[in-house]
Amino acid sequence: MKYVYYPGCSLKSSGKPYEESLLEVFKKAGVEVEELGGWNCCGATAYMSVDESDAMALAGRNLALAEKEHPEGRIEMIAPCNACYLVLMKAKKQIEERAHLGAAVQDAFSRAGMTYRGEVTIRHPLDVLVNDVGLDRIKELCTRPLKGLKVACYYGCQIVRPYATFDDQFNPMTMDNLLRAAGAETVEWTSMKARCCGGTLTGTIDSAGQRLSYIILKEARRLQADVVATACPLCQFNLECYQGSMRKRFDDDLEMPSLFFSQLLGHAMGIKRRKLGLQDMLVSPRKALKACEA
Amino acid sequence: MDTSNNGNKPGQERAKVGVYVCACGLNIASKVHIDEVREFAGTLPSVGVARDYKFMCSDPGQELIINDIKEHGLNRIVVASCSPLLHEHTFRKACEDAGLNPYHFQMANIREHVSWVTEDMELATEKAKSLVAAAVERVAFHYALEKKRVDINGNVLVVGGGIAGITAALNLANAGKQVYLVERQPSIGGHMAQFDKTFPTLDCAACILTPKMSEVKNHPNITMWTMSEVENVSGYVGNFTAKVKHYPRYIKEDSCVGCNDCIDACVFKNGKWENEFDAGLSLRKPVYMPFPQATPSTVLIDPEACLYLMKGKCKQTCVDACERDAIDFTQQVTYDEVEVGTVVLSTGFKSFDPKRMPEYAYGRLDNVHTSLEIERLVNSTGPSGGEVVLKNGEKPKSVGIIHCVGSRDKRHNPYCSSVCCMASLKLAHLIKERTGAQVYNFYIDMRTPGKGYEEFYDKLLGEGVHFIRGRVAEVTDWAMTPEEEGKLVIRAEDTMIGMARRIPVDMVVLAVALEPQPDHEDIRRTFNISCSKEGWFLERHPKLAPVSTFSDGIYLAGACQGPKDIPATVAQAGAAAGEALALISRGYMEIEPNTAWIDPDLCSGCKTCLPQCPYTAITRNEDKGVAEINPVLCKGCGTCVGACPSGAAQQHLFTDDQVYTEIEGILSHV
Amino acid sequence: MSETATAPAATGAGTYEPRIVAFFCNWCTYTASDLAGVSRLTYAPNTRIIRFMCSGRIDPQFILTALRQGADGVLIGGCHPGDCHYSTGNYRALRRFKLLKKLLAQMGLEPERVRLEWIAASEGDRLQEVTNEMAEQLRRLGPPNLEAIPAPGPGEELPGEVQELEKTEA
Amino acid sequence: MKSLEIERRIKYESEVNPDFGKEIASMTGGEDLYSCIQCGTCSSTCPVSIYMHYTPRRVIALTRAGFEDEVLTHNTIWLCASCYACTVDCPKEIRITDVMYALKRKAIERGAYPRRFPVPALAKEFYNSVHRSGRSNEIHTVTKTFLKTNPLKLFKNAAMGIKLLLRGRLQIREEKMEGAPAEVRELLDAVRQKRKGLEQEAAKTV
Amino acid sequence: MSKPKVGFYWCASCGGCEESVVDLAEGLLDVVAAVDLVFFPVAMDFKREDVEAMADGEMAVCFVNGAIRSDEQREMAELLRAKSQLLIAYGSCSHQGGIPGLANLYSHESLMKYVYEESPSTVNPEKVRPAPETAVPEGATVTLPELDHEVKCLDQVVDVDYYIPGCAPPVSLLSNAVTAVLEDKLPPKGTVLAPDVALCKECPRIDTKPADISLAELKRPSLAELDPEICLLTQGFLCMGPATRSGCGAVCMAANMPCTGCLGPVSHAKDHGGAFIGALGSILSPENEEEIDALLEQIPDPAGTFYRYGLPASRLFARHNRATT
Repeated sequence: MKYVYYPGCSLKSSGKPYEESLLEVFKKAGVEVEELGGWNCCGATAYMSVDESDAMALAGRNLALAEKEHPEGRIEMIAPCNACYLVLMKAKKQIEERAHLGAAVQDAFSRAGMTYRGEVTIRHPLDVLVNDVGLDRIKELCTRPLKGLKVACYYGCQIVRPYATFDDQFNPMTMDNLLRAAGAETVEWTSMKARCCGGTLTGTIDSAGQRLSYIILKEARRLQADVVATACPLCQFNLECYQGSMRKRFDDDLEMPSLFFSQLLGHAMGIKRRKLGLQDMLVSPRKALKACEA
Repeated sequence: MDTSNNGNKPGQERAKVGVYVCACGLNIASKVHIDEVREFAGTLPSVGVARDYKFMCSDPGQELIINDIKEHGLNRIVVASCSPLLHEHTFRKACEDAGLNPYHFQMANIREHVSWVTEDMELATEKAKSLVAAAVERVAFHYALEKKRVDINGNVLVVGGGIAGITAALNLANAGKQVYLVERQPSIGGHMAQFDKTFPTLDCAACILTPKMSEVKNHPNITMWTMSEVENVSGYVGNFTAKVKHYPRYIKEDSCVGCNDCIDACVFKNGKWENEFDAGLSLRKPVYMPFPQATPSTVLIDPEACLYLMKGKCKQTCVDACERDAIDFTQQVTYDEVEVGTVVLSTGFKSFDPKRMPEYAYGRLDNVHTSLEIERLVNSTGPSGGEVVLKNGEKPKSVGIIHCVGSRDKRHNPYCSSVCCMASLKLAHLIKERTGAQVYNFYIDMRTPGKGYEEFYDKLLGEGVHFIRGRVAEVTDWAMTPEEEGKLVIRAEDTMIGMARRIPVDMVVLAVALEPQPDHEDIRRTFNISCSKEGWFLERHPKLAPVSTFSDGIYLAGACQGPKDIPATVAQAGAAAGEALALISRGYMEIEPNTAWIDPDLCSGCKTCLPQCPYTAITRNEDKGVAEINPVLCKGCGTCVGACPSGAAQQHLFTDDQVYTEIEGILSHV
Repeated sequence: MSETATAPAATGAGTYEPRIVAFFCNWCTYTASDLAGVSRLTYAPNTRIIRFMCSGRIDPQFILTALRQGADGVLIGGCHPGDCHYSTGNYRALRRFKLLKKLLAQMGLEPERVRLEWIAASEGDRLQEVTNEMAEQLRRLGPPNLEAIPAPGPGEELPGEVQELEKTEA
Repeated sequence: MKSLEIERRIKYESEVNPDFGKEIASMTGGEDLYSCIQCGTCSSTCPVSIYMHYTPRRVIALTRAGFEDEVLTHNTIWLCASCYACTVDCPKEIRITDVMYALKRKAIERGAYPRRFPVPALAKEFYNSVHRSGRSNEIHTVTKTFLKTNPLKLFKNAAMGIKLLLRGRLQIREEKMEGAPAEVRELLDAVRQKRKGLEQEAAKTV
Repeated sequence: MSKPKVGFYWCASCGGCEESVVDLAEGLLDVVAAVDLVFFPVAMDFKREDVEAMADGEMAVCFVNGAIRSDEQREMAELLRAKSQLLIAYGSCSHQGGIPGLANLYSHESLMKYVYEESPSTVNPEKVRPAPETAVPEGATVTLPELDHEVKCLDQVVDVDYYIPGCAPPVSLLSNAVTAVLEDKLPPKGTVLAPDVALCKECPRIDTKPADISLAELKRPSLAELDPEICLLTQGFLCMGPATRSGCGAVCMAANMPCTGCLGPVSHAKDHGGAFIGALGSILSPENEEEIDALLEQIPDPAGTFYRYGLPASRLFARHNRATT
């Protein structure tokens, strides 16, 4: 299995542990990835509020780059960040559906020495691990199962909305199945799984944004989860980094490790902590993971 | 060259055509320049008279035609108005009244096909002209035809034994007709039998339905078949043959008196299988009585549950228990074939499965029920003896009723199911009455168009039932406040106030949509009728023929044609029975004489046409070496005509000449 | 203005408007077009509908004749497979149609010009869609250049002047 | 204690923009604007509607009614976190999130958004950052946004920032794409011009 | 009284039609005895001048075979039309365009290119092509008739009174026609002088054709075994019999070959190919599109199959007078 890897901006900074752990897991699982050369920002949600078509072209450039590197046949591109995942997919859709935009992109790109063939399929790591690698293989690879670890799987919005490409829109299960295969127990919290974490509001309008993250963490605690697992750098950032300010804001002693699902998976596969960026977390998962090793 | 050695057309008497352009009030006139079309028609060589009139279908309109035929000796008539499916017969009749053979008439559809579907008035007028030209050219090649009649067998087949089928069957039987009533379930009664009360009068459903059920059972003119389905239907209006399939009940219907001894004696001491009639809220044994008032009042054995029928091994305590040895494990599927002249379809509806909307947590969280389940709960003969209780046996202190579940929703059913508002109000009343709980109705729009319906709504407002105008986004168990802990939380915007709200309740009722029967496609094909996109059976005309179908002699009653409440269903059932009776008492039906025939001088006996006919109407006369068509068997599809390479096969009303001139007319004038 | 506008704006007289002769069966497609009317679904005014009892009555010679007499396109409408009021007429129509299309293709007639669609009695919107689409396609194609068919032989490129010559000749 | 000052609540027709609804309906996502039945599902499923001046449902009503100022100058559109819950829950399949985007663009285009309000500011900073370096850069974008809107927040989040820096989860140096960001800018300009051209042509032909 | 004057002429044809005249055998002698042959270039030495010398309508009847595809042929057709009371299109080519008519599938240029440059048997390195005018050393200029861009049937260039179909026309049709002329028992003008009923009528195999004929496969004579008894269409061979005029006595079937349609359609069919497609399409068995397409693979050349003798005369594909009908 060979894939083009589109990290997106966050995985190079706040989401570093995501990239580190994910690449390690991929290595174990035999998922060959090669980072897209010369990639640029996907445009994310912010860009679209300024100029939509620009945003689409911006994202589209990455797809064209991939096609330039692989002039033959279909291309599978892995985008681990939910926002990138959605924006790239949206761009693909709009370039193919909106006549004028499509024509403009074709025209401008070809003059820049690129062509847009629409041969790229955008994939999320969860999708790849569950559907391409397969749960049985994952099970085999998990030599250090997460026995007794109670995980609250948090998917975030944009991998299941608005397009339900590889998972159920109202009750996504891929991460649950993945971590169950890794030996963990997952909590039943359908209405939280894809409930908004606040996105960038946690920073801009923190009272509103952080409340949303807090609701999720609180529910996780109520269901006695040891750790929250995420699949998106922004979600993870919100659910972890703002816990300090949440404690003040809501006067609550809340302390809930929030990891990337790939870190837990990597741990179960017996990969060293350091390689998984576990030491770089603000809320240490040490205790939780210790418990399950015992 | 076309004229030189091809098609030499038969000599026609000089056609003198009268053309009548209908304004249809403004329906046509607002989009088509009527006068322009009339003037254009006047310029066509064969046209003797060209007029326009406000409403051609009105008496004065028809008089115009009749007088012109007499005064101007017109021998062909063209009316440009609405669809021939609507008024062709009207104008043919007018021709007849004027002593002209009705088939010397042709219609141009400039309403449904022009004025109603075209934006640009000039282009609409152009289109209307070319259609008129086509009709004028074509009608010249029309010739006199004999009307075709078929006799109507007086027996009627009624499919579906709900309140619709019951009503239709009784009306027909009381009029002295032999009725075959076919019901799939072990008992007739349908959904209505499951209800406790009916809105808005709150009279007991059983009290008004049960007598009708037994009347059906005992009526000398009704043959009632339960656990039966119509497997296929052949023939045509007046002369259908239906093959009815009977599933084994493993009980001799005539012997069983419904004493239920066998049930008590069954080796299973307690019920183990979901009771369909109680919407799965109660459990039954392999041998069971569907419900106390079941008609026929006969038990049955579920072959998927009965030890003996599955494994062939069982003590058969039921057999010993039955004094009338009515139990018969050897029963097999059997068939009956019946001859009927007309059919009433009353196959009803199926309710929406809310599992398709996971946001409402049905099947995931306890105490979330469908409206049908609640109907059983509030029903004194139901699983809880009429008590509305939670899973833990306690009475709910608060209940939320969610309207439009699966209705008015493009992702499921775009239409309004029309009965849910009133049904929800009824349940709200009954729940409040039985439990005193706070009841919240979450609705999008309150729809109470019916006699006494709005008054019923007023009554509930008075009873202190809460009404929140807002569609519910989610039913969840995550709590924001201590009060919400352990409750079902309903999230909705109170759109009247303009704020989001979270209402914690003990029980949620989902007012589920009405949907077509899952096998509506098979039924549709069996009876050769059409369906709407959603799957409701299609009436011949939404206003003028609401119970007829496009297949003569097949009528619709009740919810199989679209969501309906009981009053509307009963009314429609009566109408369907009436239509059938009207046809039967006339004794015959006139059908289009559009049969095909073969010119023996042109036929080479090549046999191409023989396999074309689905009705085996075509045979080959071996002595003459030519094909011949039996006009009685021919249904007039013209497929053999389309296949004949010699032009020897022709179809009345659709001869080659008529079609070619219609094509020419469409293209060569405008 | 929306980029994905499909319904061709009904342009006034003067501009080229293709003429489409439609052969519809009485039970499904003709009824669908009545439904479209009753539901006021406006569509391109280019189609002229001729009613048959069944698509099985439609003789390929009708289609050739319509084209010969100046139709820019022919649309055949029947019941969905399995739904024919006369059980199998629509299958006959389909096979004749396919056979004819193969011939027309060899003759170099654009495939868009002759089209068969299954449209059920309830599918008024489908009818609107199809007629709009076809009208738009034919508008783009322009009038059929019957002089150009039969098509040049397989795989050959005709020099422009020869084509000109062809036109003036015929 | 809320202030009890009174203000006129009536809207005169002369004050509404009758074309506003059509304008928005013609933008991507706006197609089904007019099929809204005001059921409120969007507002109840929306995780931030509780903070909004107008719930999403009301924004749609206001938009259709041509209440342009209300829609563009209030916080609703800027609070939308693009979680798409409304879009997938809407029984009429209205792409509400995209409608919000359309309204945001209109607001920026008209300069109608509240100046010191952080969300649009962030959007712009993000936009600039990407334009400058071809990639977004968290620390720069955030810092600039706060400086423009509410410098205090810088200190509030300083502690967290430092922790992240120490863990290498924040970069002081602006992350740049490999290759010249200028190329990207030119590419976007080219696309934009071509698109505008095509749109104008199309507009002419109808 | 003097014997009626009769002429025979050939345009674009193979000469088979003349053969068919000779096939009258001793019957020919009676004809010759009964008539006065005044123009018959194939058999006797007549020149164009002889015809030009005739008075208009001097010939009682003239039989013209062959299609019209050159200016020379058009001129002769017009000339003969003028000089004869009855002009009879004789044989498939003048009746419907015939085999030469298939040239209409190609452009003039591509035909020339193929014939004079590309055909395997051509050796023509200088790519010489027939020139309309050639200056010869003697100083004079020799002219050649120019090939039209289109092949036409006779009635597409001149008014025709009757048609005798066939490639070549069956002897019986000719002798019947001659008798009819001599005895003045002719049907209305424009009639095709052959039975107006399709070939199956006189085909000896018709009884072997099942009443429920339905073809699951199509075969080609060159690639498959032909049963000498069974109806050929039933066997899956494309026999045009059902759509083609009788009058030939089903000679091809007797030779175990399917009918290729040389007598053209019956008078109630508007288009030979269209009529046959209607019939053939109706008796194929597959119901889903893929299977149908697969089956039709067996018809690589529909035009050549359904219009082998009639392309110029066909309803849609006649190039002649396309605009009008």
